[in-house]
Amino acid sequence: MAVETNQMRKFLNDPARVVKESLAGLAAAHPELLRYDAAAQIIVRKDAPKQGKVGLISGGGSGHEPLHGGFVGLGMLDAACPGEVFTSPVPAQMLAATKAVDGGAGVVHIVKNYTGDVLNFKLAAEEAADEGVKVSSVVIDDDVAVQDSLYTAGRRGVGATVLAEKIAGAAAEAHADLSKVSETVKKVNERARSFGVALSSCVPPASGKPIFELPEGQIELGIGIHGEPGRKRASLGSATEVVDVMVEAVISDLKPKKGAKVLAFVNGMGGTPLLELYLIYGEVEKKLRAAGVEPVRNLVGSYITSLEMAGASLTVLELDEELTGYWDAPVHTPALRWGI
Amino acid sequence: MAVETNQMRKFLNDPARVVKESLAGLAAAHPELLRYDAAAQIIVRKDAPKQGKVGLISGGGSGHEPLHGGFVGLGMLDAACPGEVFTSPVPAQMLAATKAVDGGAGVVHIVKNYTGDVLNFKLAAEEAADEGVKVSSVVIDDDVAVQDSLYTAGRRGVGATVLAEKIAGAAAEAHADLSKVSETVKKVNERARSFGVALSSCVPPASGKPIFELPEGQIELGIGIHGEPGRKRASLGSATEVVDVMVEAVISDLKPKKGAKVLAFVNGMGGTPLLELYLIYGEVEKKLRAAGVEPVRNLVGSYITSLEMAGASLTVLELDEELTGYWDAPVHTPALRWGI
Amino acid sequence: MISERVMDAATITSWMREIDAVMRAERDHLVQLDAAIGDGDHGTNMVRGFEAVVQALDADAGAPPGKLLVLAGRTLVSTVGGASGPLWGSALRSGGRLLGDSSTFEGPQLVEVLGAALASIKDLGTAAVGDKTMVDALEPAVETLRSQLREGTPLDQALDQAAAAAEAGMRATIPLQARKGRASYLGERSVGHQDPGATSTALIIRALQKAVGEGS
Amino acid sequence: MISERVMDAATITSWMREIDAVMRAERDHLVQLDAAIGDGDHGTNMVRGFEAVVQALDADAGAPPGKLLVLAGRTLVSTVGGASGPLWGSALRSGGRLLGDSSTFEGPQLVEVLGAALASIKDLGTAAVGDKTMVDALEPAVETLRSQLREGTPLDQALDQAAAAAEAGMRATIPLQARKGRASYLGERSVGHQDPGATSTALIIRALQKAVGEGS
Ligand SMILES: Nc1ncnc2c1ncn2[C@@H]1O[C@H](COP(=O)(O)OP(=O)(O)O)[C@@H](O)[C@H]1O
Ligand SMILES: Nc1ncnc2c1ncn2[C@@H]1O[C@H](COP(=O)(O)OP(=O)(O)O)[C@@H](O)[C@H]1O
Ligand SMILES: [Mg+2]
Ligand SMILES: [Mg+2]
Ligand SMILES: [Mg+2]
Ligand SMILES: [Mg+2]
Repeated sequence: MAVETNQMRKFLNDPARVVKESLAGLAAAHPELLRYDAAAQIIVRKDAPKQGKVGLISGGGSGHEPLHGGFVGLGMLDAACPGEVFTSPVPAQMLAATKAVDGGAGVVHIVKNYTGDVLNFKLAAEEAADEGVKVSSVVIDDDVAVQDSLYTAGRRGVGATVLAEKIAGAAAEAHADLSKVSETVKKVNERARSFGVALSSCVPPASGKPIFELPEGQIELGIGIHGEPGRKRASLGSATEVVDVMVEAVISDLKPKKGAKVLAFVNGMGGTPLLELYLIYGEVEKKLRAAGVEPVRNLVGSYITSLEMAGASLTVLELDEELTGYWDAPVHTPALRWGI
Repeated sequence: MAVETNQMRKFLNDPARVVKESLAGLAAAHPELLRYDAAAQIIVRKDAPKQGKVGLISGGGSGHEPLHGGFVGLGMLDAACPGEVFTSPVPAQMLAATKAVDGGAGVVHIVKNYTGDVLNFKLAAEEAADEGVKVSSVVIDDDVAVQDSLYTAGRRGVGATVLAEKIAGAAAEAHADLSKVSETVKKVNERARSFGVALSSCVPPASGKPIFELPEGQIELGIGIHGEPGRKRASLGSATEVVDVMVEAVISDLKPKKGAKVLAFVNGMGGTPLLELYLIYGEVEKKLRAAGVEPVRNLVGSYITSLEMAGASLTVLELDEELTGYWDAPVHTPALRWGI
Repeated sequence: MISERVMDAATITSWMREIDAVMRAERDHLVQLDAAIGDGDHGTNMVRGFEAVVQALDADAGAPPGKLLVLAGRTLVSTVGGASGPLWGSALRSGGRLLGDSSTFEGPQLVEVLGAALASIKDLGTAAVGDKTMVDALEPAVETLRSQLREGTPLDQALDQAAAAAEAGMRATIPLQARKGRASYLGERSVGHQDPGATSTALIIRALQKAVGEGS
Repeated sequence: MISERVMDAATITSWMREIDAVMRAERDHLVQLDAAIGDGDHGTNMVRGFEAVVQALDADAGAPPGKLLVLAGRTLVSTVGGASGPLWGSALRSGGRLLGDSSTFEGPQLVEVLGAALASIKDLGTAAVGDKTMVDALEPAVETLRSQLREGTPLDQALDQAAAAAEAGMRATIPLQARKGRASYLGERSVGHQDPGATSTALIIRALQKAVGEGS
């Protein structure tokens, strides 16, 4: 094989091109669903813009796959703006995506609450407005690990982003108007909370080095989705103990009403196999019932990741009839598909 | 957290119970599709046995999730027999599964070609016959990395297993008879070839140690799905070079006819993120076209894994109208779903 | 005369107990050997199997030796999985069937029992000596025991030599390239490693010598 | 008198070139700082941005300094992403707008340019001194330059002191707990680390001093 060898445990050609090459592969695999606009570096739903339908776009750094590109398609996103790995995309991408999906009914921007994402989407929304496109931006901030206070940039947007994209996507597909679709994103964000833990760091292709060193037998509690360390480090206990921490953190903050029906989303960070994710789900399900809520819907798998980080996050969404109906509505994207 | 800490980067309670706890979680997450018979340690389709329908079961060591339990459901498997991690299940499990899914039309056993799986399924088939159940066993051996000769146990069963379970599952759902369903499994096996590579080893929960040490910058070529080293080790080149090796190995052995329509399955071994799998698919797609075949269907993701091993495999299936029709038929399982 | 040492159910029970003890002791070593050319589970597989065998026999005390062997074999088949489970499981089953209901047996029958075990392993696994499997340890053990007893060597000495032959066969697997089982997938890379199944087989024969020795 | 040093488009171009050079040189250091309390991309972000700025300016030679600054800002916004892109991008854009079409400018206007840059960063990012951000380096630099020039210090000496003030502000971020940006997610764990954005900001001011010095 090559003389000049790749020192990462990764399949890459040029670290500077990994995002572009991956997007090209995504489009090659799903031509029936989406296209890749390489010039603008955006993934666009094949049949966009749909006249009269509210456009739904999101975006953020890459390295969280399938988020966001893998959620472009029927009943979910109309376009995704992927930045470099763990780096917010730029306003030009968001503006191009906004124009590509505007069917005259306006466009909703789903923005994860990171300073970079927020600032870049803000500049993009201003430019879009200058160009006469109605844009409504909603910030997702569901991570209970971060106190929302004057002393932080506010809570991070994590797992609830996936749920908001699915649910608001269903609303948009049902021809809800601009304010209804953005209200739906807000509603999901208000009724969802998340908490994540890591058992390893991950290696961004650009640096080729782990973002931090986590010795075996240790766990990072309260991580985000950028391979960053968490709020604190502890010694790793049993899965039951870890799930106790996750459920307690989420439920004590969400404060669902007794007997509430919830959606439980057990998400893998990329390097934790399904064998363990289902083991975790089994524990989560028991503990949620013990906490007096009823998991009537669930999602188990690696949907919002930090490259190959070993870890998991729990998101709990308090459902109502409307949200349940939108969740169950047909979706057809590379990463989520049902009802069609 | 716990005083006595877990030295693996894994979410576990007791390594001896990881499989059972994971299966319980799978069943808790998908009660509409399947049930877990803890006594027999098998996963059974919820509505089994279906009178008049051929039963389709498979099984093997655990650690390959979603295979096989994640493929139990409508249009795919009727039951799965999960052994301990990387250890074949025992005949008692296979016998229980066979009886649980026999709707009077007989049962097909899909057996990956590993000595342990083959011998245990053989004993189970004998016992089932003694009990009057018609059983037809088909062995999958699609791995081109192993020469099939007097000097080996024959080719391993890898990626083609997933395709055979989907395609034969559709045939069984369409009420094909016992010989037709087992012929369909054979047909997939004959028309499919696979080749896998690894960029890391993996850590079985029982031993807590990596099966082998692979330094960064090295690649194992011709691996199976049990975290074992491959046929040879080389220095890791670019993704393009690795894909060249995979496509060449598969195509030169499959020898598809010019212009053949194929299904290209890019599978992750568990620890390789989707970002890279799609990058690989982009390369595979170009090279297959260059090799004169047309990828008209594809599957990209981690479907037959080695715990958290970093690596990927390529499976190419030469399609015809019948196989394409069965592939496109509705499927509803935890890991594969479309058309419903 | 020692060579007329009479064996019974207790011999089988203590043989299985000896195996259980030595498999626990050698578990990690067997795992390492299997990790090198297999999938790293042979030690756990054997421990899981023989733990279950010992439990099963305790539950079924008082049965004749043949029945105990059949029970041990069935237990291995239903608890081990992997390649070694059906192979050793069928081996003990056919060995046991051969003893029927007789409550005691002597050296010559022991040879037949081990011969039947070897035959069923070769029949099921289609391996021959030189393929780098458990057969490389078991076949020389059986032949040595048979010839030694024919020459009138006392049973425990004959068993000692059979165990030594198994250990020699085990070591002889090191330079071989595997032709059966997972190790065969490695091609030349299997050369230079001792076969885990041959290793556990040598332990099983040594355990037999101990069990028979104790009883006399 | 040196303090009447007149600057022009060439000053802006060489400033951007100096920044490009120093960001490449400090890239890994900035990555390490960001890896400790952020996400490890600040070095790559700044390099990607200022490489693009230098290319853009080469393409647009001959434009007045204000236009070049606006172009540099737009280029940062459209290439960097992350938090630093919009922040430094808007900063240079508003600094540039302030110069309008005039082909030259002097010390007092330079102060206004940097003041406008600081103002737009604070406006967009809502950070104040002490929040452990680039503001901790930029604000003291601007104030020092303003006061020094008011006291009649020659421009290049004043810039030298401004850069020193930025470096002091950069070091002063070490003991702080971050209140803005990713580092704030770490809570107390952000204490003891130097802020990457404050570090690149100090490099940017030092580069300005170099660029102005060269020209004189
Ligand atoms: N066809 C065969 N015939 C005889 N023995 C075999 C055969 N295949 C494998 N073995 C033995 O089985 C051993 C491996 O057993 P084990 O690790 O428990 O099962 P698995 O290979 O399924 O993980 C090998 O070391 C070898 O001695
Ligand atoms: N709200 C803010 N106001 C001013 N500067 C900020 C703010 N948030 C972050 N920064 C600066 O940005 C730097 C990080 O930039 P960079 O790593 O390029 O972006 P990102 O954090 O999106 O990865 C921080 O070190 C800090 O100095
Ligand atoms: Mg970033
Ligand atoms: Mg095994
Ligand atoms: Mg083994
Ligand atoms: Mg950063």
